[in-house]
Amino acid sequence: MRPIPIPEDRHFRPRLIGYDPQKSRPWLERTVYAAYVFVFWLIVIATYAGVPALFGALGWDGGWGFVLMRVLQVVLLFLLSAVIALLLILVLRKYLGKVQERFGPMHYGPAGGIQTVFDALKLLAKEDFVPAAADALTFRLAPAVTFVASFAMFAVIPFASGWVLADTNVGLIYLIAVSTLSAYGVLLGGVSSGNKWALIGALRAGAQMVSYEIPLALVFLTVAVWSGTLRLGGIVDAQLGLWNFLPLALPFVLYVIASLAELKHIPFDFPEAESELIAGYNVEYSGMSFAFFFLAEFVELFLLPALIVVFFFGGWHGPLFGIEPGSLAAGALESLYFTLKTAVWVWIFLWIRATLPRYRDDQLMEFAWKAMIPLALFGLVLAAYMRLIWR
Amino acid sequence: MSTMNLEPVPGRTDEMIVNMGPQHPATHGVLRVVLGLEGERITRAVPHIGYLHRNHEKIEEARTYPMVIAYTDRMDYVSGTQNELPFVLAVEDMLGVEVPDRAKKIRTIFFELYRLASHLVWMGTAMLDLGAISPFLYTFWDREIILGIVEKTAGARMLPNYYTFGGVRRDVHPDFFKDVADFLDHMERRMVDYEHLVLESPVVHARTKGVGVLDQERAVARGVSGPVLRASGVAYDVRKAFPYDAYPDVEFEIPTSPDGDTYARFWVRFQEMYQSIRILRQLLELTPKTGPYKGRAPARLKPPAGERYRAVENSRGELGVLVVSDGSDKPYRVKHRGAAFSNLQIIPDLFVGAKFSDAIAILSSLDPVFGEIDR
Amino acid sequence: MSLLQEVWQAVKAIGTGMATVHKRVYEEAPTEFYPYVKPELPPVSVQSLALVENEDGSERCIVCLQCERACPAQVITIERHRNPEGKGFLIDRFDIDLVNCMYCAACVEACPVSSIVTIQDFEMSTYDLQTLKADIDFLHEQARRARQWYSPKFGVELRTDDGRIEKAPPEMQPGGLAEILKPAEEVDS
Amino acid sequence: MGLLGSDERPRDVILGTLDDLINMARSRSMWPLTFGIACCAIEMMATWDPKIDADRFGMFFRNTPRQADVMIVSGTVNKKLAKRLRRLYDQMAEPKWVISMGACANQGGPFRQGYSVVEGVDKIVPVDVYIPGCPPRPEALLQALLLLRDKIADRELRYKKPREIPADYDVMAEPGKDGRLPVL
Repeated sequence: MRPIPIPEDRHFRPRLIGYDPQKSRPWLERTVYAAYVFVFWLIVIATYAGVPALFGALGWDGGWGFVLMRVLQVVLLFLLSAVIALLLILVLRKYLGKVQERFGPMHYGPAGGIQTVFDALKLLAKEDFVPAAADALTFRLAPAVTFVASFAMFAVIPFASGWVLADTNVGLIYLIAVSTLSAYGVLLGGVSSGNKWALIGALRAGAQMVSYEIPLALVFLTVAVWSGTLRLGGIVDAQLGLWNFLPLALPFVLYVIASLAELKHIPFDFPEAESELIAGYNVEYSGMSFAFFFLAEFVELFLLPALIVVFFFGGWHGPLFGIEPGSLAAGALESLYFTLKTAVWVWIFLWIRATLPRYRDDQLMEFAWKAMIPLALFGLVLAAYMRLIWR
Repeated sequence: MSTMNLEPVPGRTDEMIVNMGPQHPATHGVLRVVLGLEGERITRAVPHIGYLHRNHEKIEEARTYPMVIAYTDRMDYVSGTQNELPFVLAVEDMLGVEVPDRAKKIRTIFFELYRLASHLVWMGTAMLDLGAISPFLYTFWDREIILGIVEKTAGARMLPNYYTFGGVRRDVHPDFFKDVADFLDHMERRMVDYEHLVLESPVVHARTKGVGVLDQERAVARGVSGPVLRASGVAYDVRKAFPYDAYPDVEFEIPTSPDGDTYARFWVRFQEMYQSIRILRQLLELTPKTGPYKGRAPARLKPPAGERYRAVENSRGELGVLVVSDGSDKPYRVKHRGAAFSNLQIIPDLFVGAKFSDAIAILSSLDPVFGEIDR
Repeated sequence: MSLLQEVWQAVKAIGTGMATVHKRVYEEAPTEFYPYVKPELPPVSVQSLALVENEDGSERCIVCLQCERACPAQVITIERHRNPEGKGFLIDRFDIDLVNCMYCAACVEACPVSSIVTIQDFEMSTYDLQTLKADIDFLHEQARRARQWYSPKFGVELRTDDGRIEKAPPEMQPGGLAEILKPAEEVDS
Repeated sequence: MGLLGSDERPRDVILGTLDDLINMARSRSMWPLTFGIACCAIEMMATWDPKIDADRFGMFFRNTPRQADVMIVSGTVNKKLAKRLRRLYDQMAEPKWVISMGACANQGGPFRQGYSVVEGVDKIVPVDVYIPGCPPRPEALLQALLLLRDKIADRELRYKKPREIPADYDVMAEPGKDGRLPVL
């Protein structure tokens, strides 16, 4: 009786590459997130403290030197938005994985930490396609418009006391103007694609914009009335004793709902409505153009929670442990507080995204016109009276 | 106007003809619906089928009787063994095969397990169509448990080719009854979560209540069956009307709803899942642990010439089969009556006048499966 | 009042839904880590087909053509000739077209000597379809590599480490419950 | 052959490394197209469920062909569907890959004798990886996706002209009068 030889494997087997993949390691994941946040923090410090200090030391803080400084700061902020997008996409996928009893990206890089970098590189190298039916110039321009509109909001966001690019006294009005622009990018992209689904998505975006922008502006007005200033730094400073979300509870709730709509975020993601319009306004976009829409979406997912923190949760305020306000250390600490408060709100938005289905588009409009606008007006009047009585 | 192709109406500029499918995330396969859209409102709708036509009935005429069972599996591919049963019952009737009691009960357990699996897939995909991501993943994990139980006994996950003339192909795995009991405990816990995520969600209420109302008369006239019919208030269920296998031995109710809207169809499917759990609990008590699993079928399967129609209530409604025999070992004709096919006929009725988003919700509440529709 | 109640109900329902979703963060994920950990499939699982030889290396198949006749997808091709020394037949060709096979295990049901069996090797993806046109050597190789297989006649069989073939314990067999429960019944009576 | 290896053309150190990086990124970020056809589509969805979770490898579905990298042909393709399938493939942006899932897509499977079924999707689009099975397990699909990953990462000739694509229009129903595919 001869022993039966076990033959060589004739099948193809995938390579087992990956970084000790057989269990989830929460500490490693947290380290990855912390590393991203640390890079984010460093860039913020470099932008708002490092670059001005450098230029001040060189004596270049006037004329063209000032312009150069601002350019450098904007470049750093662009880097910052890339870090934000890479981190938030990773966190979104990991968090969705967690609540769905699975893992999300975990094999490429430590705990899947560089998955989104691979995604970005791939999109960079993918064919960027302009359909024959599209209006080429507008089609190319639309992602840039969307991205620039959300990126321009960085100008007035105060990361710490005095850490803001343009500490203008019309910050709120600037925000209203700029945040509306991102819907224009969506409109342009959808209409110029030459695709019916994209057209429907663009029309939905337009209809959605005219309904939620009004309560949003009314809430801005309420905050301005309550704080007595249009400057974002002033709004934060006015909250030293009491964070605004308590006295302005009603505008706060309305603001959260309206920012969900502005983000095109579930339950109001009608322009993109994956299961209805295939991909909505970006149905014809591929490669880098699509990546810019993606980038804009996730930069907004950072900026709108950041505005919630600025308006209602005391911005950068937090215990300073005796550090002298205005110093570099205080600024660094304050910007960290700001980042962490924003992170909580980003998490709440992601949580909503993981749970809720989508409303119908006319239901948002009905809600906005019939409930949100009257309530926002009521909140405005109430805030004005409260200010008259208490301040 | 031709019924097949939607031509733009001359002089009408406010209507846009949109082609939904065959590749569209919400069409559950390869349905194509040509829609006339006036803004968001649907003015005309023409469904096109046939993108998955693979000549089931013709191929089955060229196969012997046992071979046909393997092909019937591939029709309603979400409900697995449920498709095999009407054909098996019809041929058993023609041959006069005696089926042991235990075999009947095992068959019914599998039947109800697949009903749960199918409704879970429906729930996940319907919620995905409405925009919620998480329920899809939860339901697919529960379905994996069912498929694991099935695979342990039947040898395949989705299309097991398990029923045979006179019973089932092989006896159950020793862990089978314990696995099913464990799964039912698990499922009862999960149903509470699904109630929270689906039936009680205000967003689902807003999207589905009063949307796509199918009244009782039209439901009967269009020949729909299954949960879609019962959601319109007609208490017709083949399991009660023409009982087969072990259904006479178990107690269960037929949930009906008078509303006929999309939410009612959601609700009825939910209640059916509770009834399936109830039936399975009873069957676990009733089924003997050991015993015969297969009756004595003749070695050469040549039913006498004649014809036979048998129907079962599968996850989508009345699934029937007409077998015509000419006395040879191959069927002369096999005609399937698919529930999903009949249910799909109400698409133009319900779509016209609805919003485009509503159309997605209506389509997901019909739960079509294109293997069975196109055959 | 009723409007306020409605709003409260909606807020409560959304909160309950969000809590339901968040609860999962604390539960253990059932993920299997497939390419790093191979799933343990039940022994009756039909993932591929194989042709088992006897322990001494002789052919188990008697070339009766039952499997070829039973196959619904008609993927089995067998050619044979009469054994010149002794009775029975010898195999000239035994091909299974695993590309078109529908994995219904009808051939396994039909086999009178349990030569053709189902195995659990599902990792058959390939860059080239020709690797899936299984000839008799391929089918033998599949069987030699397999640790367990199933056929209705002999039930689940295991290959031990020293190359012998033995019947699996009743816990793995379909219908093994009868054997497991029998001693208990005897104790009762 | 020394430092340069046995390649036909000498490898550029900088561009070669960049190519490696891009191929690595492409292989690790394959987004399939949501295109379920038949039975295999259910198992395709199950590949993303908690038990298998192909998202671990950075793969998730994109609904529009423009943004997808991999087309998983999951089911029987008949002559009515063939031209739509081809059109979807043409709509995908380069680079793109195709996985043929299941017996029907590979060669028609149990339905290959039917009058309407295309015997093998490789008559319409170029296929990179084939999966046998009816339907294949989710693990088998994941294996095929990982084989495709290895294939992309290993591609020796980094830049080459678009692949020659066999377009067997005979298998599709009725091309137009000019011999080209009808536009939907």
